[in-house]
Amino acid sequence: MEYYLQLVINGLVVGSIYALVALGFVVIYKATKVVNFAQGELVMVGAYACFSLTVEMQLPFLLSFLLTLGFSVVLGLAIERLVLRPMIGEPIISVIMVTIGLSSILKSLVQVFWGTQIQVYPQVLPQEPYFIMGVPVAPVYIAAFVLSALLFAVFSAFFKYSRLGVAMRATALDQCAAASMGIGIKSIFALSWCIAAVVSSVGGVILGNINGINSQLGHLGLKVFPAVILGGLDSLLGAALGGIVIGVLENVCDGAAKQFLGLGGFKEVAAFIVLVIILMVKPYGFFGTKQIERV
Amino acid sequence: MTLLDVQGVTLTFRGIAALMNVSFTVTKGEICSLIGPNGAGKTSMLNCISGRYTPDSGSITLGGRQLLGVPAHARTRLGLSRTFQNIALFKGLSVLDNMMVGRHSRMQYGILQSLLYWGPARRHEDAHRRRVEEIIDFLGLSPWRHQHAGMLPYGVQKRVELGRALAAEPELILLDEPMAGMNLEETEDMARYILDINEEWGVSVLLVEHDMGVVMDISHQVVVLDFGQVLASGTPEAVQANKDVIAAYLGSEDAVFLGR
Amino acid sequence: MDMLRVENLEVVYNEVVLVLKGLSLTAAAGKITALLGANGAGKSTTLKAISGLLAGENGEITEGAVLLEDRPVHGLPPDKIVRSGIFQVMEGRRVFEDLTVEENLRCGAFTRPRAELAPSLERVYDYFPRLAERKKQLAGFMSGGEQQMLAIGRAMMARPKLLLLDEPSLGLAPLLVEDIFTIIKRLNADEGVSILLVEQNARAALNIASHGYIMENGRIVLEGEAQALLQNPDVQEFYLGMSHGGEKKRYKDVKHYRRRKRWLG
Amino acid sequence: ETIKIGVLSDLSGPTSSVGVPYAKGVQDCVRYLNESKFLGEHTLQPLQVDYAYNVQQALSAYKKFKTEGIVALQGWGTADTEALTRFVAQDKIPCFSASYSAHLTDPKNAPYNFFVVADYTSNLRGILKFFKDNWKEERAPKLAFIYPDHPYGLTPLEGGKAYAKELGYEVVGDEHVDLKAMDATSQLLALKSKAPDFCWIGGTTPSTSVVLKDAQKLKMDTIFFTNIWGIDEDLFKLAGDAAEGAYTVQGASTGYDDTAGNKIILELTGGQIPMTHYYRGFASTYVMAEAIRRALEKGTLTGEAVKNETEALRDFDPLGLTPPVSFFPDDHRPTMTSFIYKVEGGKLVKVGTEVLERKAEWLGK
Amino acid sequence: MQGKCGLFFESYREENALLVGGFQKARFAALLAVLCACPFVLNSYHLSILILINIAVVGAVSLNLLTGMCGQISLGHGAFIGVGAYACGALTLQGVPFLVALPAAGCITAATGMLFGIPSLRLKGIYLAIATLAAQLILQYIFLHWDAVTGGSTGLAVDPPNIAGLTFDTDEKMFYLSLGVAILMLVVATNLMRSRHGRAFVAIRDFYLSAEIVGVNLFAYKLMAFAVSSFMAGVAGGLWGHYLQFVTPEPFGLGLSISYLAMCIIGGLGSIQGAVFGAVFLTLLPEVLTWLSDVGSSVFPAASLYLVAAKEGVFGLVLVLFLIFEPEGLQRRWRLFKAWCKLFPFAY
Ligand SMILES: Nc1ncnc2c1ncn2[C@@H]1O[C@H](COP(=O)(O)OP(=O)(O)OP(=O)(O)O)[C@@H](O)[C@H]1O
Ligand SMILES: Nc1ncnc2c1ncn2[C@@H]1O[C@H](COP(=O)(O)OP(=O)(O)OP(=O)(O)O)[C@@H](O)[C@H]1O
Ligand SMILES: [Mg+2]
Ligand SMILES: [Mg+2]
Repeated sequence: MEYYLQLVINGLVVGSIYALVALGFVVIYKATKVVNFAQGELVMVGAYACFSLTVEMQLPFLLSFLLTLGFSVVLGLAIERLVLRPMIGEPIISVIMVTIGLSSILKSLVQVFWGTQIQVYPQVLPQEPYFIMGVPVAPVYIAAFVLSALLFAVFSAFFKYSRLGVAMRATALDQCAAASMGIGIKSIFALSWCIAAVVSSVGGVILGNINGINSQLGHLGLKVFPAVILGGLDSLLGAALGGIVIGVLENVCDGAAKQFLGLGGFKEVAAFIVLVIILMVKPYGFFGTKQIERV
Repeated sequence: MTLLDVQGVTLTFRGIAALMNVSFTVTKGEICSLIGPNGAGKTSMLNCISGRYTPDSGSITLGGRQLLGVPAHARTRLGLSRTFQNIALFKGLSVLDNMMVGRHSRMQYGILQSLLYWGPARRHEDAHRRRVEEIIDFLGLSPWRHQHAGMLPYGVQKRVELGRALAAEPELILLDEPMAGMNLEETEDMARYILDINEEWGVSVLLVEHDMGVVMDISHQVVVLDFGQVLASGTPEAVQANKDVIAAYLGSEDAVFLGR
Repeated sequence: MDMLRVENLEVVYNEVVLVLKGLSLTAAAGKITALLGANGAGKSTTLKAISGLLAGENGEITEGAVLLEDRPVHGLPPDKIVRSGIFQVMEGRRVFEDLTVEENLRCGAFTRPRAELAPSLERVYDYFPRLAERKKQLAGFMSGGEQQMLAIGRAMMARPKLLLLDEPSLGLAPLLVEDIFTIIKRLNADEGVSILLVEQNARAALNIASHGYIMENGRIVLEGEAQALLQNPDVQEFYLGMSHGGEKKRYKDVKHYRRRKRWLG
Repeated sequence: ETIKIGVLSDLSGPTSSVGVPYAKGVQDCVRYLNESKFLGEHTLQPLQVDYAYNVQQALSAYKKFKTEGIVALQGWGTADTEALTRFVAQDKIPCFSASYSAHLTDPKNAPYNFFVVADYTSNLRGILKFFKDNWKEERAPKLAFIYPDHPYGLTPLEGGKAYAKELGYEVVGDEHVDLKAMDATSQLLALKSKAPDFCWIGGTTPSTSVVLKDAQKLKMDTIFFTNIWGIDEDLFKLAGDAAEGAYTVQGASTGYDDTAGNKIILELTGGQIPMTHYYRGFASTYVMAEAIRRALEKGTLTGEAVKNETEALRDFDPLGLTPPVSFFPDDHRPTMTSFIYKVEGGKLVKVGTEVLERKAEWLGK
Repeated sequence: MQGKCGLFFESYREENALLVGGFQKARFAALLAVLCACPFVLNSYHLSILILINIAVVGAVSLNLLTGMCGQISLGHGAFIGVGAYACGALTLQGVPFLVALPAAGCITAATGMLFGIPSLRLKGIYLAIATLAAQLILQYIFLHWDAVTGGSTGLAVDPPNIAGLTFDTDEKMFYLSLGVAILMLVVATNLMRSRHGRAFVAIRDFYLSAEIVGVNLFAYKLMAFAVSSFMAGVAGGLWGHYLQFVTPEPFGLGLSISYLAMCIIGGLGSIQGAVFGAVFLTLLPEVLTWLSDVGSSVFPAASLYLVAAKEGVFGLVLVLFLIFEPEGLQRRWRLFKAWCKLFPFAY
């Protein structure tokens, strides 16, 4: 039992990273209805940008972190303007594919600029772990947990109460009608990509602190899907909880599959199996808005 | 003779009743209109009949056969077809193919024959194509036969939808606001088609429509729904004079005239 | 004075389909102007051209001008046009289904200063008490009539000088049609908003309008005082459904082959 | 006269972080051989294709090489090597690759496949033997395995476990850590309770780093050891002092060893010590070149001749870069020798050489 | 009745024929003749690319049936192809003749596809896409762990196809075999599209609510789409496995699924011809890129690593550019080109 408890704690910790990345994903989806398959690559580019600034240019970490956020804003703007804007109103599969194409481009840009070698971050956070119920938890993970909780709170308030946030949701529901309200759709789209890029690069910097970075980091994006689908694509709360739940599920299923079925390596698959089962029961995830389908 | 018999149908959405104990009948060969304020549950009623929604209680029979429990797609074969309030055509198919899909349940050949396109598949396709061409001629859709349905003018799309419903050769056709958004001329055409379908083809019609001019002119029977309940029913003249109906729906007696 | 002047407008969809073919019209300040026409004549297109919403549908103004109080507004992005005082209520209501009623209304006030929000909301709730009752409800679950009220209420939040209404009576029950037209009239009378009204329901529209246009095939084919149009025999036959004697025509008597309109687009 | 050889590399795909230095080793070796007139008046012309670890691209690259008339192929990973096994056999083109799966050493399965260092399983056996030989305590040493759920991590497992039992190890645990894992705490927690003395990590450097760091956090006193791809210079950067004391078994020598080959290499790279993987790329090419040289001497340069010459190599020493290699027509195990390294002071230090018996029953297993 | 380009039809049947008019028939015959002549003029590198194209055509057409026609996005197609490869390989290893094993592999894949198609009962759009992504990962897991059948991490070594004593062990022979299969699958797919099942697929894609009302059993037809599509994917996989003579888990990853989706998009969603174009284009693209980066590296040796790294980016860029500038894919370009040819001397 204690073993499972430890698995759960560990899952919580890893899940908070998923949650962080998932938040960026949901922000884009909520505002633009774009399913972003390049989320992992956004994380990667953010991580590399910060790496360049701290390691290659030797800037102090805080400064380079802020510059990274600035860089992400530019990146988000560029992606929106060049790639996503022309896709407004295209069917979902086209949007999926365009973000897949985007992920290839970003990956290859990273390889061109930074090569394929593993790169190592300077350690900004202390290494000495805290012990929670006997499970050592590195400070990075605690940072990730706190950050995702913070970002979750900020965005929830933003979408619920701010005029811009409501306008973003309106835009996602009906672009044309939103335009007729005087909402500048283009700036809304750009804004959402900026936010997502910024959140992702925060995730990237945290990841870099965990185990270095390489050009395959974008794979993390795959983890985000079970998380966001579980929570419901357009729900921030869903993303935050979904990420954490997936983190826990992976660990627990892996442990259980090993213990009872003798199956190894179940971690990767476990999340997805659970996901399919949950989707069959709740097709829009736990907190996703059910589409109003009236004929 | 009763064709459609709706008895005590109740439908709720998360506790809110959209239909409450609704009963009415449609006699074979007649045009029956279902009217009522917005949100009264007219479309929901059609959805119950066509199988989109399942009522919480009640019974719906068509020609004596119980419909509830029959899945939506199988009801076509029992002689039911319908059009939608908002156009619901297959945008990627041509007008012709839209109608061929309309005959889907009348064609019976298996997937293997489909893949090889031999024997029965070929024969069926030819035979049904002939039938569909007749409907295209009837609705005057020939010029658009090979065009994608999504590109057509609104009025034509509404006609294609009618054609698709007709292609199934139903006994009872459900029409949900076929005249909405049409100008007078097109409304007149549509009314003419409905009358022809009813008189010449012998198809019974259950019509939902807000254009009182049409409703009062062409229907044999009118059923008024309000807040999910039957408020009144009877001949157009009787309904038109009913005080409750005027208060809840028509507003003034010249609504019929104002309807357009 | 003219609130809006549209001069020789040409609009092309998808770079090929010419929909408006040199359309001109004016809307007087503080008045209701009605624009009638057959399906696909280009009424909605005209409104979208004025409010700048064509771009979203791959349409483009290729010629002509749109002047609001003599200042050209064509070619501006939609948000600029809204800020300059034109607001369109689109065909089919287009409320934001997953937003609550109040959130919908707040979207309408997107271009207005924050301080105005509370009084504007109050004013809308005053016009539409039913909306006040349902502030917190999701718009998607409201009935057609309520959604139409919401759409008009949303427009009021933006305090436009010129309101473009596209088929506000579409799909509404007769009683509600009456309500909506009464409200439109009141809006015009009390608030002094100029209104350009597109309608299929010609009788109702001409009854509240002071001036009317009839368009076919992307051009204006007939215009005049609303009362004069109501008396025009062609309008009576083709838009009001009256036979020559001024009697209402019966649908049952419609022939398979009828006299076609003689206005040629 | 130029002799064409095909070079399949992963320069941009998922294994590129090690694929790039390996490919560099291959290319530098060719350069060295040509400059030093190793083949007399003949020169080697490498045709290199980056196949990004995609089988289909490896296949068409191979077909292209074939039409250009290569006599031998320098392959790379598991995916391409296995996909091409049948083709190279049919076309009689010997393939030297860096996929050290034992089943490729059995000529019955893969008559034209070669590599120049001990296979994964032999290496694992070697280091197990090494630890056992140095085991001082009375009780049986406890052993655990950590590996990714990936062909590369799974292949040596069966043979290794069997041999461990034979040596008298007590196998106490089995855990999976993904190649892309960020965290291995849960797996290590499970292992910690079993207190293994030794733990094999069957992943690549990033996952080794994760395991070592988490083990340090958990204050485990297990000795971790990895196979060829598990520890390289990247690990010192990634894991820092958590890497100290870990062992690895390498087939080839590393840049810290004093060998004839290393001097040449340092000259080629201008004094910079390349990654360990570079050395195997270099050695693999060197052995292949030797076979080509011998075939040329006999006057027939065909793929088949190169293969036969490779099978005729006996205790051939590729400049000390790997243990001497011998191939036989019925046994493609190049050597039974493994070099054991330990991480000390941020460097790989050679602590032993383990030579196993060339047992027939181990062939291909 | 009059069709396009001045053809007159005397019966509905003629209008529905596969090849309309003498010109089209002649053109098709010419194309076939050219293809059949290929092994006599091309070297084995070029032939192997053609074989890969043939296999890709089968795979792409099958995915286009499911995703393009029926609107069910699948991110698991790569794994379905893998199921075919393993099934066919395992069957022939058991001594089942290739000619039986290939369709049998198709059927096994069809069953697998239907199993993983079950979520489509309730899921749509992106939710379904993610569910099929789950299928992809689960199947990959099975490939690696069901040692008894798949050979686990070692994989399966299979023999070249053998039909009635004839062994297809050279690129030339394999080319004819794959071409034959590809043409057969194209004909079958085209047939499907002009029959009631194909129309029902499109109806489901365009408006599933009204498709149901019109009498299409949504669930049955979605499953049928999964089955037909997976069957063809299985055939493609069987061919691929037997061509490579070695089946391992690696090739059947998410990357393969994505590249098949890309084929459908680039060629033109929902069009059989488009799938063919997409398969040709995306199989050739890496070859062309490799060639270009070779040429580039020989001109600027210093840039060679960058050129190599840029290859994947070019794939992404091509995808993005197509989606932005030609969302209907190559198939539309081809139509425009044909129209232009017809008018050629008088264009504009
Ligand atoms: N899927 C649904 N979920 C929740 N409520 C629904 C749903 N469908 C209909 N309703 C509710 O049921 C009631 C009846 O709606 P219905 O669409 O049947 O009205 P109607 O009579 O067709 O109105 P209209 O004339 O405006 O079309 C409404 O209050 C509506 O909000
Ligand atoms: N996005 C578009 N792309 C191409 N053609 C369009 C587009 N929108 C409208 N059209 C065409 O432009 C013409 C005019 O359309 P419009 O919507 O302006 O007509 P309308 O007068 O408002 O008709 P309705 O009474 O049906 O609302 C129609 O023929 C229509 O098919
Ligand atoms: Mg309705
Ligand atoms: Mg309109």
